[in-house]
Amino acid sequence: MTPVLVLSAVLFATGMFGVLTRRNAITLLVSVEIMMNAGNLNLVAFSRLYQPELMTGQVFAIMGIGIAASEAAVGLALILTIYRRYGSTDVDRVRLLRE
Amino acid sequence: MLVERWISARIQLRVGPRHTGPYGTLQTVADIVKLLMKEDVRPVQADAMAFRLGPMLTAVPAVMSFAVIPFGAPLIMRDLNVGVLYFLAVPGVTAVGLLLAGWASYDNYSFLGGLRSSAQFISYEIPRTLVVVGVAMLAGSLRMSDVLEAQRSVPFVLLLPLGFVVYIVTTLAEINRTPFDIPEAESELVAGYHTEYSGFRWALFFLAEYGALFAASGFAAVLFLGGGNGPLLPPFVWFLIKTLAIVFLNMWVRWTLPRFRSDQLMRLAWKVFLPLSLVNLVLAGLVLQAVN
Amino acid sequence: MNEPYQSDVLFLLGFTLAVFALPVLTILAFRWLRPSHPGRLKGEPYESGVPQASIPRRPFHMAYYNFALVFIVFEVETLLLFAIAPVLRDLGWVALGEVAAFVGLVALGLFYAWRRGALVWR
Amino acid sequence: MGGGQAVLFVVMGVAAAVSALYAVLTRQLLRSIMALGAFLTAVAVEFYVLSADFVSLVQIFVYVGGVVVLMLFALMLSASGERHPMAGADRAGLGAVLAYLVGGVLAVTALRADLPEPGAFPEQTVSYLGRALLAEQLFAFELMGVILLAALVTALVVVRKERQ
Repeated sequence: MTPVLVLSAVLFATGMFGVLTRRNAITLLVSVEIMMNAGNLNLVAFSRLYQPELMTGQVFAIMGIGIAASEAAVGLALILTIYRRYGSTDVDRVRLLRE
Repeated sequence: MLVERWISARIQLRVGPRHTGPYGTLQTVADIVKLLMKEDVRPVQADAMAFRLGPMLTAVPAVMSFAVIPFGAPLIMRDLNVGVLYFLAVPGVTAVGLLLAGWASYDNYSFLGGLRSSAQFISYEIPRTLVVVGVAMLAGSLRMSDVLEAQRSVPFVLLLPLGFVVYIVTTLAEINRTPFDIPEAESELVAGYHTEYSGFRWALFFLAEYGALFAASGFAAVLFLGGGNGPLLPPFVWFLIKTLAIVFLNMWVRWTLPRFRSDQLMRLAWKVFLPLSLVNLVLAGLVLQAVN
Repeated sequence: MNEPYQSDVLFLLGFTLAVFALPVLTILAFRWLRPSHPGRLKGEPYESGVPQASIPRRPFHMAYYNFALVFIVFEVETLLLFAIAPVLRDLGWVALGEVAAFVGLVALGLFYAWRRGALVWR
Repeated sequence: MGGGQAVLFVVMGVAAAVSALYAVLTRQLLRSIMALGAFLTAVAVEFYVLSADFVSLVQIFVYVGGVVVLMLFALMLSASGERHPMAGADRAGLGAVLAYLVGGVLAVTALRADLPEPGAFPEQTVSYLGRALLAEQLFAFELMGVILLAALVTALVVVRKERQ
């Protein structure tokens, strides 16, 4: 299972890299989704290791996917609203406009 | 496709294709050759990658969904543990293809057509999927062969008639066929998302539509009519008869009914079919308890 | 490890690749056979012969997003129902009651969106 | 892990990592979303390899057929793909060092962890999943319904506010 955990670490780092450096709100959301997937990968891997017949890890992975979907729905709603008001999905630009 | 043109001609009292080969049987071949030889035109401002990917992402899922359809007792490419879900999940990617194709073309009609098609697609996806949940409840499995096994005595259409009707109608809507073909309403949107496509790429959209039609009809035959189950004839023949009956029903509806308006269409999806599919779910639960 | 999962996923991957490859190869093969005369006029978007009225890169109705929004929420709910649907047959009334509570939540969501007017196409 | 499976896992893992990196680095929003779609598909395959077939299809259904579509809708409705050419990665060097430092710590922890060997896994995930959801995980199941309802209400309120 170690390779899975390493892969998940790499993906998580990539997502974090995106969150730290990008400024477009939609790309930020893309990066967050990458991080959440890294987490789900871990959950599924651990589901195989500990009490596989209880499926706890897989249940939590499904929950994770569901929560990521609702987060994307709310997040994009916010982004669209902000775009309508400020004409931009660039986080820095929006911050400038508000001051 | 040829058969569809014959049927459409018969219903609309026209003469169908009859010049190429005996009774026009070679018409389809001629069409394919013509499409392959046609020029591949791409608008200059189009996004090249999305323009190429769009038709692929609509056609490939349609073909891939055939992987889990049992064409007869042993004739199934792969009997997955989650075959039913696979059949519903994979064609869902089509919405991405529609949006991409519409956006990439850099054309107002295509853009609007792509948005409308995918909005319609996702709206009808929900009631369609919910109806299948009812079937999975009765079958007690998501594996295609188990679904067939559960219908050995009674096909599910008798237990869930409402579900069957909802499934058929939402499927029609999902693959953009009349009376639900607003997205490509010729009178308002030229040809919708595939306005800018020509030659083989256009043929891919066409293939996607027919592939999806046959796959969805075969799926309905398995889920509700018991697929290959039947007396005397071999399973494959029964499967074919049931599938073609549903395909014919589709074509008949297509060439008879007029088109809905897009607001009517969306209202229909959310305010009629979604509640109906919830009712179907409750009915399935009651049937389940009655059977136990 | 478990054999069935492995062979399933290998089959699905191979099938996907084949299905993807077929149209790509056809397009490439016929590249030499079909004519190609790109021209300025041909490269213009086709809008029934009328010159393009506006750039198709502009913000559009929020209504489309509304539908996508309601769609994704209901999709997750449907999938959760898919997870429990197969075992419902073997469990009793209690399980059915639990599922009924969940379906009630789904219906509540639908009712709210309906009252809110999110399901109206404008 | 067995031989064939290990190869498959590595190939899809590389595909996932590369598409994730592309999604994070590209300057075009459309490309970024498409790369996300490829990444999600690769992860779905990984789930299947790890014998989570149901989760894998949920991933395809909800993410590729749902979240990616949602993002494309948002992109098209805000149409910022062309009107505002996106800035590239900002403070890329510092961000990369920081992010991959965290990733490295995680990876080292994983390498040094003392994990048990994976045992046998049920042939049919679905029935176990369903039972778990209706028994041990019932709270999570009903909570999910509430969360989704809350998300629906919130998002509709946000979108609606703007219209008035």
